Amino acid sequence: MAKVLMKGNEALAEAAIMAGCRHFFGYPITPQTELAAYMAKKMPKIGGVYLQAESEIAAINMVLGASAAGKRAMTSSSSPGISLKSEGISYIAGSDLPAVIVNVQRGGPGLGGIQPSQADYWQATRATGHGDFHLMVYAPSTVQEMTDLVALAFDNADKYRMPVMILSDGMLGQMMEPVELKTANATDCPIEKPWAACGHRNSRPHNVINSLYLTPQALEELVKKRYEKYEVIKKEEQMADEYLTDDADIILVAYGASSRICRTAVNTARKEGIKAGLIRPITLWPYPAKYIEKHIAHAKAFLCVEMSMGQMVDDVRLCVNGRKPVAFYGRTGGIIPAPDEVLNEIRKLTGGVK
Amino acid sequence: MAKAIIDETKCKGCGLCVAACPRKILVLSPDKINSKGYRPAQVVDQSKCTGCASCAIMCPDVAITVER
Amino acid sequence: MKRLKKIIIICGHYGSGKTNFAVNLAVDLRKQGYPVTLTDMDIVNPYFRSSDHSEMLDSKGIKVIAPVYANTNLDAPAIPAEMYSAFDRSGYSLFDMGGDDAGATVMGQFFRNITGKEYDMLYVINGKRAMIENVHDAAEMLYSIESASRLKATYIVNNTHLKDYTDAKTILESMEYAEKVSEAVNLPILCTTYPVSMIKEQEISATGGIITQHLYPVEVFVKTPWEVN
Amino acid sequence: MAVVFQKPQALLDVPFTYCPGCTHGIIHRLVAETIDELGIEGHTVGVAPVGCSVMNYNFFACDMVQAPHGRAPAVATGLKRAIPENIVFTYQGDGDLAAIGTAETVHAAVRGENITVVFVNNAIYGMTGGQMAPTSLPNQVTQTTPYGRDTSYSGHPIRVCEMLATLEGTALAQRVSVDNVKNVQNAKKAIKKAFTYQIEKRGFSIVEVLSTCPTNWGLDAQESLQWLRDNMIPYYPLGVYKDVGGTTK
Amino acid sequence: MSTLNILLAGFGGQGILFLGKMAAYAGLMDNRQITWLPSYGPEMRGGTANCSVCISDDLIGSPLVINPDILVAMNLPSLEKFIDKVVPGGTVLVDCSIIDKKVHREDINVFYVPATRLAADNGLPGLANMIMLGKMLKETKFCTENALEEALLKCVPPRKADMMELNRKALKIGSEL
Repeated sequence: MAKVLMKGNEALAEAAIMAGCRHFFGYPITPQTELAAYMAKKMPKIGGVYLQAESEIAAINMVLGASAAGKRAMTSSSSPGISLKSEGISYIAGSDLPAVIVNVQRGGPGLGGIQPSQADYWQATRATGHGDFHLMVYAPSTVQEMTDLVALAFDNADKYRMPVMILSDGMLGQMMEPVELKTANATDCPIEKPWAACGHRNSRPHNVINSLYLTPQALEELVKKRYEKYEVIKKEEQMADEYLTDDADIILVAYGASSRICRTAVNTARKEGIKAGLIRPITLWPYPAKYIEKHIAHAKAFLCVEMSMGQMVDDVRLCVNGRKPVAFYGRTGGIIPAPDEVLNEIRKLTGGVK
Repeated sequence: MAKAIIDETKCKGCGLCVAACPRKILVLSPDKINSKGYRPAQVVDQSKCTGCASCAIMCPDVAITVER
Repeated sequence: MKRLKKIIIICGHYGSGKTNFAVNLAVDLRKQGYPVTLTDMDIVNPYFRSSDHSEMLDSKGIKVIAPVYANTNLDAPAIPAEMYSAFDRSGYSLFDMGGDDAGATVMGQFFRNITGKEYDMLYVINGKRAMIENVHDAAEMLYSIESASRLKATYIVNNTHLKDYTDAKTILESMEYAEKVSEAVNLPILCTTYPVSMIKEQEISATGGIITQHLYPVEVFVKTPWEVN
Repeated sequence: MAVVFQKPQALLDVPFTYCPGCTHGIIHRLVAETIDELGIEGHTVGVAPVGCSVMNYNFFACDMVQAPHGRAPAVATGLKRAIPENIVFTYQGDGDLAAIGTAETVHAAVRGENITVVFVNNAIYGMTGGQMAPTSLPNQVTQTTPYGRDTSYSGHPIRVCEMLATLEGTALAQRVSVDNVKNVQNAKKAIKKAFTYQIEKRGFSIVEVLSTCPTNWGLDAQESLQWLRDNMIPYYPLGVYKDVGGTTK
Repeated sequence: MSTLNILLAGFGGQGILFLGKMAAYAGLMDNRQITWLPSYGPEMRGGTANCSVCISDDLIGSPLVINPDILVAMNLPSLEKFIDKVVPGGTVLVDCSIIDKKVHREDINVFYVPATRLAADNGLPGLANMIMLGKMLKETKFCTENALEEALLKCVPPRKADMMELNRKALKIGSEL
């Protein structure tokens, strides 16, 4: 298919439709609103459902309902809205329901601002709601990847029966790039869902979707079973992209928009004769530890760059586990770090600048 | 002849049926104690039962079946 | 200690030690050879309740009746119909009411089951428990419990303690507090308890004070998980 | 002799875990009888709330989804939009529907969401042990209004049916009670009408059922019904507050 | 030069984002890598608006243009904000019907285009942006002429087909200056 120019938010929406999503429940918030607007325009034409909920809380629970009925369902929001959705996300995880949730991150805390940010990393990977559970988290860095990862997110949500998040940011949501939309023939229920609460038609016992378990023992057993599944995911689903890492002395680690900045900085550093490279995590949970592990022996130092005060750097340090220095550089509040600033940090690590 | 049949295992002895019966033929058992140690409702004079099902309509535990 | 009626209702401010006292009394009465039933009426507190000790009580031959969802993950306060049976059982029937008037309200629905029957209602107090350390507050609490449960207390149980910090002095000094409460609400004191694993009776006399109340040794059953053994 | 009254098929053969005399059981039965009579069990999905009836998914024989506190109308919206050929109902208490879930309730009605809401109002929080509900009466003593609900301080009770009747999307808003045989029979008719309206795609239907809480009211089962009659019905008059009318069945 | 970084800046309502979209599409039609990134204040209209466009033969790293090769400035605050960021040897287009200030840098090529006035004089209200684009094509050859025509077809929606000729006219005015 020919390439077309699309905004990240539009690309996410179109990709979801192509992945078979016919149920989208949203609530406007900058900078993700185009996604909802795109769905509102497109869904009625293809027999799908776009519904503007009365709040983010209602939207995520509508997703819970549609997913419980066995359909591919999605919602999207930006940082403050994700905080509101966290209750529903916990219930979805606790009920073993698939769902795709998009966070087009903006600056925080509180109302913060509408400029791009990556300050919801902890929220996405550590505690998107109460209780012991994980989401799979994908971090696209190009508009093309926004589309590719949405399809994967729906597939894995169904496969593992769990919520999956696309953790994007305002820059990726708002920017345009050429996109090749891969034709897909997915339906809104591509796999058998014998567990779905869609009316038993007098042909099976009633299905119950719930997250309440009467005894602590039963609850512990179920949570442990879920964690066994998480172990499989950790083994099977780690994804990262590497750029000039094979001979690198300084390895940058960055995801999403900041990885784009880092790529430019790496190129400039190479021109200066500094052997810099970049690991770009695509899955944030499971964290792509094996990609970092490969390079611990030869790298002299790691530099984690984020649009936050330093959140993913925790995971980099857990992987490196003290074997090599791990430095951090970040801007926050909606400010995107400039390639020059990152280059400066690279120079500092190589001893080029005192 | 009508009949109200009370399932003693489901009856919780709340007495709502006793109050609802227009013929006043239900009581919480004065002498019988069920397996869980409390007094279930019972029909004292089945012959007076009209099968109106008032008892069953007010029973919160669906413990009463009525035949007519 | 005075002989009590066959129906014994134990009430008090939550955290005063009602449950621990109820469990001790149940074990004690059972040791004396009576059939004993202990009904956990506490639908208010999810933790530290008499039905937590069901296994131990069971092994001693004490019948325990608990709310439907006691010791589960659900906090729905469902009362099982079996609770009606507690008013009809042979031997002693103890009711561990939930704390405060909230716990006492649950008893309200059993009003008809208890009318015409003789009972003792023991008001458990703890002079070291915040919110009832003041005599006036302790009296107020009893009145609200009595009106919610539609029953009248018959004795005071002085269960003053400070958990691990309880010593002979705590016990001795509490007697004055108990007497003041007794005077305020016009009820006799049944006993003053002391934790037998921590304090010997002689230690209390050795403080030099005058023991004016019947001393009742209690085991500490209600424990946090890290206090076990 | 013929059986004239028995347990409906849409109730599983599981004993209710409610307190003796709690009228949840009557209301469950009315919903189940309705499902039986309309022959819709196989394509009905119920949504359970958070509250004493949280476990009603164990009692109803149709498919069930348990919702977060207050979110049942949103969950039901998602279900209904996903499987519109099915009948979707929520079963909610006063805290769930009229406090934490007010927005979800009002907006489901605003949208004319084609779902049925069974709203059980007993003027108190049962599950957490007798605290003030949005529908607690003026001067009612609860755990969190120990001196009686002072409306100048804690606000006034919500009359849900009256409020929802003002909305275009509401097809049926009716308040009923289960305090005596006649009222139970009326309640049944209202619930059946609400489900029928959904089948006829008329929009949002709600039946508010005045109910009891012997345990937290501190009254026995019969006293509780009397308390309902003496205190709740005067404040929450029974009746039809909105009915688009002309049902074909 | 493998990557061309373009920064377009002005008030909201001047068609800055559309100008960027045209430039980006033109790059796409030439089969090159491109990115388009808007930046605006919380207010949707009337505030400052700017837009980063990158056109490259390789994968584009940062889509955010900090040091532009080409700057199009359509109001004074934009010119003052970005003029020192332009790379040496870069090109700056100034709408001199709105900005009466001169640029003092010697190491860059500056073109003063009275785009807003020309648009008004030629009955092309709101198309000063296209006049600037025509001039930008002439001075930088950032894309092929054919690509720009194709971009126009992509960017002007069919329901506004009557706008097509007006846009072409504005581009022509710019490219002939």
